Amino acid sequence: MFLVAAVSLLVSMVIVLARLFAGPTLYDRVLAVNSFGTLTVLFIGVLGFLTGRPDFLDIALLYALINFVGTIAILKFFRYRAIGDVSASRELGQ
Amino acid sequence: MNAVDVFLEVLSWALIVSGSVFVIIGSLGLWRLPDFWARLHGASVTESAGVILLIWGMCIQAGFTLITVKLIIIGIFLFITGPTATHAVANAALVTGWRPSEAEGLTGAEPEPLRPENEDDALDGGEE
Amino acid sequence: MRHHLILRVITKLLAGAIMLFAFYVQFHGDYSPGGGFQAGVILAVAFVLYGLVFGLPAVQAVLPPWVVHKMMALGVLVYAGTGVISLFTGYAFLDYTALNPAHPEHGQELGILWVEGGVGITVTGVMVAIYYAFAGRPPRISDEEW
Amino acid sequence: MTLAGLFALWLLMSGLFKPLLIGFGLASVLVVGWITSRMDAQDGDHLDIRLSPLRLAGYLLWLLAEIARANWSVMRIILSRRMPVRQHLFRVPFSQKTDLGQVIFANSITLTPGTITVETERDNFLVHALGYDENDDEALAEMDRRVAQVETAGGV
Repeated sequence: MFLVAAVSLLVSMVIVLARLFAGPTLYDRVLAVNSFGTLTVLFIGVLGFLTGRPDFLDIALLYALINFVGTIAILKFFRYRAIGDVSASRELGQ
Repeated sequence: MNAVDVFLEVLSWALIVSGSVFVIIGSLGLWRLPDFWARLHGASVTESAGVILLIWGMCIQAGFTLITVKLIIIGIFLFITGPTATHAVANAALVTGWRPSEAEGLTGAEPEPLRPENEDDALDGGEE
Repeated sequence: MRHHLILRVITKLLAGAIMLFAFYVQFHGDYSPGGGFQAGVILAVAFVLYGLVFGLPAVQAVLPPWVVHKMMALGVLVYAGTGVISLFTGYAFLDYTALNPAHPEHGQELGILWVEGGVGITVTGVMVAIYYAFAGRPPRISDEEW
Repeated sequence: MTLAGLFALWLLMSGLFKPLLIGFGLASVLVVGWITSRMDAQDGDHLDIRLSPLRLAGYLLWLLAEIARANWSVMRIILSRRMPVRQHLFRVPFSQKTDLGQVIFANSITLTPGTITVETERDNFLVHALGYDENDDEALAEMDRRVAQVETAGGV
């Protein structure tokens, strides 16, 4: 059963990757990356059951988190070519 | 194995297999649909039906354990962030001035221009 | 706050839970995958998310850059300090037995806790510092600068 | 309130009830509460959660049924050979009072495949539909009403 899920998740990941490479626009790619992340989270969960070590779930949660923040960071970066603000203080650069 | 166990086993099978089907359909949608605005909805299928069904199926498999709790936490997290991320992508596309192609006989609504009060909004940057 | 209503509310809703998850990973290093490094990254991610949505000035007011600098140093100090304590008490560097010679296991547990704590603090500091450094760059760089 | 919720989350995740770990949990919850209060003070929009838990559960059940229905129709569009998409961008008014209520409505729209909240405005959401038909406005108004009912009036 989990094998079915794992295989179909892998197939979906390949399809999503195809969309990621095909584009054609930036937003298609971001959407594909985000979708790929969701699939990965599910895949980690299923893999935990397959290998009988479901304590991977913390990693799945971490991945979901990074995926979400990463998507927003990418969107912000490509809108402004920077993730900060103009008015940002640059104390750290000194 | 009593009747309840058999029922739960069958139920989790059904949930996981149908979840897998929806995951594939979602990514097929992401591949097949004609343009970006339509593809958003393909990804949305994976994010709603796929996630819900698979997580529920795994929960039933795990029974009343810590694993179920963590699966539910992951489920809730994806349930909240999935649509938020989709919205963020769509919104970013809209803000750059890209409008979805409308079906015949329909005119799309034009978004209100961003008002000055929005301009110190961090994500919108104050620089424009 | 109308334009980014959803992102702002969701960030508010999640920031606390993310930070709590970071501390959970930090303190459950012995029981599940995780430890100081992952915990530091997660804690930093909470601040990065807040900074992305509410802006760099806001996040720098919550966690001022000078605190971040001190965190980077403090973490290493805790880490190395744990080792040095064992040196001074006549054991090898980072030999946790030194922390409680009567009960070596207890000493080891305590030592790992301190070391993980040090790693967590440093990693949080470094990750947030990297974010501040990148976010502080002027936007719209020209193509030649790539 | 929030702190109690966070501590419950800690206990759920941890599943270990050793005094040391519970102590760490309490300390962590206090630190997190302190940082979030700093964040609240910084951006000035405190999130007030005014929802009735029971009605929220009922709403979520209804939403699940709605998601199932929407998935079915989107699946038909994706799998059919000609893909009868009928894209449309339209305004949906909302009637929720709190920010959180509005966000729940907006995310519910996005969560049901076939409709996506694209932009939030003062009184409306801009919604993009994949297979638009005239019943959609009605269905979204129904969802709007149900989310508004989840909110509890006034007070904290």
